[in-house]
Amino acid sequence: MSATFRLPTGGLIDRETTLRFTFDGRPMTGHRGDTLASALLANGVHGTGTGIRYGRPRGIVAAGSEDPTSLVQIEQPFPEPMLTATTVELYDGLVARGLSGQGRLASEPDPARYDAKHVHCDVLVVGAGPAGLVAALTAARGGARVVVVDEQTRAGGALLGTREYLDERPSAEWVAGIVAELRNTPGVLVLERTTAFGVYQDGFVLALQRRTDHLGFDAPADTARQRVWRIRAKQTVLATGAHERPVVFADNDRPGIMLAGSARTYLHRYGVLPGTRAVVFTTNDSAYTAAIDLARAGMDVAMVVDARPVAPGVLAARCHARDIEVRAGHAVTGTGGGDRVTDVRIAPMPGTDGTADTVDCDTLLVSGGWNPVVHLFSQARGRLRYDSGLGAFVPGGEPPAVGVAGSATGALDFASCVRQGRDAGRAAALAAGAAPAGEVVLPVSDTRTDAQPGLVLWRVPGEPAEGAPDTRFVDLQRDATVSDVLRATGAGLRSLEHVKRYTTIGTAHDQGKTSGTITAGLVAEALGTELSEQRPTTFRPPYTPVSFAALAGRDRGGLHDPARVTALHPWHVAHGALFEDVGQWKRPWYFPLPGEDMDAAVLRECRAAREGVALMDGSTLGKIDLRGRDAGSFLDMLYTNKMSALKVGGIRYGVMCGVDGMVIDDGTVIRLAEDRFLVTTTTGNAAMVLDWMEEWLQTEWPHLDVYATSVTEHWATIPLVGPRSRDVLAGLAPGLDAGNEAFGFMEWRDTVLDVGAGVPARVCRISFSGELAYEINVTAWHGLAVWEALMAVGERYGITPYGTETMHVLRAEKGYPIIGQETDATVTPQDLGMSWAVSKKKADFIGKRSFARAENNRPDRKQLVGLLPVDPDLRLPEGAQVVDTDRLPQPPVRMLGHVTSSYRSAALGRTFALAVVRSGRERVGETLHVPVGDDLVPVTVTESVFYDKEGARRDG
Amino acid sequence: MQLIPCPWCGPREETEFHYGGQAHVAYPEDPSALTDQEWAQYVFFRDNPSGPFAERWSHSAGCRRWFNAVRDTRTHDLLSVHRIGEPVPDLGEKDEVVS
Amino acid sequence: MTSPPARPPGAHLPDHPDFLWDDPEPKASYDVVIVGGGGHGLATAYYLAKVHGITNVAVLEKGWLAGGNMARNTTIIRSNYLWDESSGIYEHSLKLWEGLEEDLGYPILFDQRGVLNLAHSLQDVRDSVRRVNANRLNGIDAEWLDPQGVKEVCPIVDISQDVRYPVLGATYQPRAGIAKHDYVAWGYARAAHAMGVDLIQNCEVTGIGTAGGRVTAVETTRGRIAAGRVGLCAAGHSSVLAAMAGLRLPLASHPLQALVSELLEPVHPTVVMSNAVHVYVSQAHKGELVMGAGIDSYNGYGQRGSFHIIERQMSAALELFPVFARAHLLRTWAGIVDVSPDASPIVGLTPVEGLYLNCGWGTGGFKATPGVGDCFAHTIAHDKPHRFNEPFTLERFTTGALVDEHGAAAVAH
Amino acid sequence: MTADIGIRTSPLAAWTDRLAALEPALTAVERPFLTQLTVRVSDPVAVAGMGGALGVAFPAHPCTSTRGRGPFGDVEVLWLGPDEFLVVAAPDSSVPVEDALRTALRPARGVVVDTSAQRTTVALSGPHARDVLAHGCAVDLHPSVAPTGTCVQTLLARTGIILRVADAGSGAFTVLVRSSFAEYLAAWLSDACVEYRAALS
Repeated sequence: MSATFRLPTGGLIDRETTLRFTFDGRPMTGHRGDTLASALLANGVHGTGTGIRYGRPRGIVAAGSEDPTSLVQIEQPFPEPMLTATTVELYDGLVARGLSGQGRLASEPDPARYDAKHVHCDVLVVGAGPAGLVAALTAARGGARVVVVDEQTRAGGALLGTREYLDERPSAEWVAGIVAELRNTPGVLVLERTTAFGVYQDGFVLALQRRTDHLGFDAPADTARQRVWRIRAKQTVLATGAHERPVVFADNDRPGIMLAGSARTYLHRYGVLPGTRAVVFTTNDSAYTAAIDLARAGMDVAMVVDARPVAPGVLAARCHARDIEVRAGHAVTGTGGGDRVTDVRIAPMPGTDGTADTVDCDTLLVSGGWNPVVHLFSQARGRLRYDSGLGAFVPGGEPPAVGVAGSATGALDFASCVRQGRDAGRAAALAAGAAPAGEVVLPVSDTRTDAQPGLVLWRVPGEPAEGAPDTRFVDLQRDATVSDVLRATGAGLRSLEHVKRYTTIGTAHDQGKTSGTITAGLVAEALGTELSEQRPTTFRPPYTPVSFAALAGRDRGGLHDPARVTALHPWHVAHGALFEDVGQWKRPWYFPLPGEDMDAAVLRECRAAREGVALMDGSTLGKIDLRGRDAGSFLDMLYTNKMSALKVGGIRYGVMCGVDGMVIDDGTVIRLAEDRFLVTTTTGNAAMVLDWMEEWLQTEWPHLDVYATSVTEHWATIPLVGPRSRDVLAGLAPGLDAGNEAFGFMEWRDTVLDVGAGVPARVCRISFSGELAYEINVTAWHGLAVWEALMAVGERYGITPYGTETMHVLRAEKGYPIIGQETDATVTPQDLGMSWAVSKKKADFIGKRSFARAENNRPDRKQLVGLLPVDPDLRLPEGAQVVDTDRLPQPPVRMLGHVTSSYRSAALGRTFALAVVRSGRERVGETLHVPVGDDLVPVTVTESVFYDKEGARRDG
Repeated sequence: MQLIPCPWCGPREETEFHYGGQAHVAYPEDPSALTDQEWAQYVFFRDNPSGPFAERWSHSAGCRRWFNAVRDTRTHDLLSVHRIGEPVPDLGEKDEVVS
Repeated sequence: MTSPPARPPGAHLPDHPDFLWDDPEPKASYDVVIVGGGGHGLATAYYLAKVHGITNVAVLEKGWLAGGNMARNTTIIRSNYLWDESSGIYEHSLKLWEGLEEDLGYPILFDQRGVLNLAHSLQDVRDSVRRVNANRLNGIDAEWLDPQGVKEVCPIVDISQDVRYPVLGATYQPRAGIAKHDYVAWGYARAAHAMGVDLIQNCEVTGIGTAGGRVTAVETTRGRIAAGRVGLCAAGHSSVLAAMAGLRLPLASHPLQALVSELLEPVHPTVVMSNAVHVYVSQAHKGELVMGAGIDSYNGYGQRGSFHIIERQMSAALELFPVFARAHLLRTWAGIVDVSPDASPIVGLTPVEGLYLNCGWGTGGFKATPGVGDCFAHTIAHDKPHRFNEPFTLERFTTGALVDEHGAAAVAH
Repeated sequence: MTADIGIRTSPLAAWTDRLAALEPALTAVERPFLTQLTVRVSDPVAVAGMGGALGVAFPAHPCTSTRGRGPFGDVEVLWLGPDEFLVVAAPDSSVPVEDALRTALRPARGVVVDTSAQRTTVALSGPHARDVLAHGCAVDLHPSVAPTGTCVQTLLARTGIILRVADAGSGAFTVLVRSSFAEYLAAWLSDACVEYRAALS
């Protein structure tokens, strides 16, 4: 079908390129440079969907992102819900349909890339209209680093929708000249298709750049489709323009009813006429220009209806010259039509003489004045002021480092706008420390606006006929009418926020860009208050909708969160390990052999550790080098036991509590020298413990001579475990006497491992399994070689790598708790049965005072115990609750505690569990019950140590 | 996202910092001499004003130094920052500054 | 042009009544003054009037009614808390929710669509199973679902195991759900007003008068109002108000952000929460996705948070729900949550006679609205806590009898 | 005893080819096994003495670094905090450099800790090095703000880094990253280059 409403010439479109697209199943064409809306209008299509509540036809109202109704669903090339047709750039192959309220998400994953980029500048200018361009150029000539962002596909702002001449040249030439100079100035970045959508503190502005959408199917897959610019500006100039405000009247929602300025934009920017015969309804001068321009372009403009008692002389005369009737003192009181407006009813304003009339037309252009776009200004914590002359909220007090220029201030004439741009640009450059700006010669426009003030008119007077539905729509997207507003105030509501919530006005896709001020006006009118007393509802980010994916950027999939890996990780991967996430770390969970399930693998790994030799990757344990004269006494404050008494060469286990006395971490402390310790932490708490130390050292005890340095990743740590571990170590450390006499339990030695070359190592005799064990520490660079050497030497002993699950089983057999598994921030060392690790001698340590509180001394605290299911084959679920009844009563059931760990033990030949149970230690020997599914399973309470209670095995 | 002026590194993005709550809450000289109520005050109770608040931050992703700051909790604006050991600012005067 | 849908989205939403409440001048004196006209304050006034016959009550609101956290929350209702104490009050609340529409005679769109709490690590799984078992023994509906079970409840959750933090399962509470926050507040307000309670807006409390250790009045921007008893229900400003009576609270007020998308065809039939990746999502009645995240780290009364929290939330949301990629963020906002050391509330008596405290709900306040309204009204009426708020004293921070609901402790080993 | 180079593995050993493939958009090369010593000291005399021992004065200002040549060859000293520095020297020199620093430190309060394997170093240069960093690093790296020698600890996407401006004019940087995060860094850099590589191909 041919584009019947496209003029043969004019507009900023590329007529050489024909783009095919489909809307609501109908194939059409347009040109590069079109929006979907302009292409639809060129094809004579105004209607884009239906209203959400009443199903009435709705169409294109505006030409930009403020459009309240032209909601479309993109179907091809990839489904995207709810965009306004006015913001969709046309591309070949676009398939879209009109929406009736809800968008549709794709069911398949979005293949597009999204990214973000930081940019810093002295001056950020938002909006590349005349004021913004002058501001940017002024700042740039002053040597400032400038970023200009503009929502449109090209700079020019409001000039794109006019046929103004600046300095006797078409305005586009003036725009192009400035943009060229900006682009050629080092340190200046001009971003089109980029919407600043949020202003935050300290000059932080977020802007969304649409980089490939307009390329449609041709969008390169490796280019980020959208980019969030994270702009940090010393100064920000907001030249965000103004949105035209409609007037509310009966049946004001029919397709064919548009904002007058937008119609002018469609004419000049896209070479499109909005229809064949127009009526213009206005309360101010600006719509006259639209009438005249459209008439000049060949449209039949039947009438300008001006609600003001007197029409502006010059403009009215120019209308008359084009046979456009001007009827002042009148208003549109209603419209006729179905899918398209067919006629308008006009009537004199109250107190004005005149006659009611009906005028046929297919287009009704409306202007109720202009609202400065103050969204970003308000987000920047700028104060707003109601301007009763404009009927709009305008900037009323600039926050620090923010300037406003152009029609965003409420200025209506070109000369003021560009002057403000120059002033704001200069002030911003100076404030940012740039050199005083060179003078920018302000352009002079050929278009003069008459100075006749506009009339502030929220709605045309008159009420719907008795019993007839109200069709005076305030929020066209939410289908909320004047009656809805009045019902809200009638229900007792006084706050605009309440009215908004009662009526849902302003909560839709457009967030009330065209309806907000009108609603405030209607509420003030209804309550008999001044609008200046009303606080407008808060402008919140984003200014226009932003896709979730753009905000997520590249932090997706593998980059969603770093996976921390050890130096041995490649070996684990190559040997089929399954991994457990522990914090950000990837830890081998178990190493199944072909055909093994987890239970079989873990039983095998456990058996190797208890009967032969096994090794694991312990590199993720946190390691902190602690040095200084006061290191010992500092550790005495952090740990519950006395670390300063530890001898050089010795190792001690320690528990760490918060000030509330609850266990927060545990680990071993190695004394390397009088003034030097190496502290280990649990994997997940390494950063927390280092921070904890720094906090005390820096903020509480800065006089202490102690320095804490993280060396977690400097070391690879390999526990070598089992009765044959000594043999394996001997094969690798010929210089080390690893016998019990020479190298006792809880001691460490430095040695050199022979792995082809010599590798310095520190070996610690500690055991988290109860078996003879040596923890081998080498620099991470040597970790892999040492691990492989251990595997080679240990081969004849059946050396077996094991993962965290086996580690858990082995330690549980010995009753060793895992912080975060047996504990949950409500557990004290005493609860864990670790009073032996709590010093009675030390005057103080962190947490000690809390032990004296009433709650800590209750006899029925939960204590760590063992549980043996009476059925030795039954493995209790971890997290199961423990009760002291063999028949469950009606809830609530008294719970004694819960199962914290539960395993099948190769060494015990049965299942076993650890649990925290009220008065647990007193209950040893008792039979309690654990609800498992619908059963109550009997269990015997035991000590928490199940295996080798005498500790005989640790010496081999 | 706001900038926090590290007294050593200068203004950096908030994400580089760790918040430490109220500043100048000293660890008691002798906790064992305190009543349960007094100890609870130290452990759990902190000022929570709407307005200028002397608080602690750590430049955890930067120089790892703790420092003190006065921030207006109504606006989140940092009013001043102080290295550890520098004198405690008078919040009363600051209140007028921000009004 | 598309034809209008057979049943437009939101068509099933009820209309509001023609009358809600008056805007009276404050009287010189009330038996009870409730400070804070949010959900908790309004509910307390309602139950004071309805259950205890105390109607000479004023609810003072410094801004517009229910304009604080009540207007800003993500409306999740559940009772699947770990400890008996929390189970008690939240389940009491959930039971009241189940009859609330009828009770108030106001549609509140209470929708028991269930809540999934996802587990992403082995310790998450242990903690989740522990909570499910505790819930069941406390008479609260709770299930543990494996990943396939999660998929059956919410088909759009990505349960593939090769992602950064795979879904290992979830707890599921079928009776949990959502309600429409404004309607809840307005339902309480309307009913309280109908029973004679004065709802006074734009009335900020600037001081609390006491004499002989007993509360006597509140000073407000609209003058002094004498009060026999005063209940504080001003989430977000509890510390500031309590300080007026010389009370120091163990609270920190933090920004908490939330956001909403455009209206979308139904894709998300339940509520999904994931503490590990910090996101919670539901699809509201009209079709918008409503999401919240973790709190901002610092104290703040500014009702604004930092955008990186939103960005991280989006990254987390898309890991769980890849289909959300091209949904659009329409609006972000922030409330102020009063966070207590054990993540449990403080509800009860204070050292000042006649002054009662209801605060510290953190992010959990909305779901507790009917329950705490009932219990707090009881506390005020009898000068004695209801059994369900008895554990939530201020004294617990001295004795150490905390109710720690932080959930899983830090991951270790 | 000095360890043999042949049995060492650096954190990004497996990434050598993948990083090389980013050329010419980005030159990203791991500099493995460098000697890295964390120095904590605040006494100015000791600081001067340590600088003297290395033949390189320690940086006097926050967020800067120094480099020079002395008895231990090329040495860089990075400011990490008001009493914290990272001394970076050639591979296999940790023992003598540590000894020299410790000697120079005495009798002042402070420590020298070998942290050589705690981090690895990636050198970035090429036409898009600054662009690539700007995708994940919020610090302003414009030459006027971050001249050669600038050294900051900051975040790059979701990992902490030490970022040193090696040559502001040509846009060359060194990034030091915790070893466990090195693969994440490499993956992130590779992904950040996708668009620049496409533009150049």
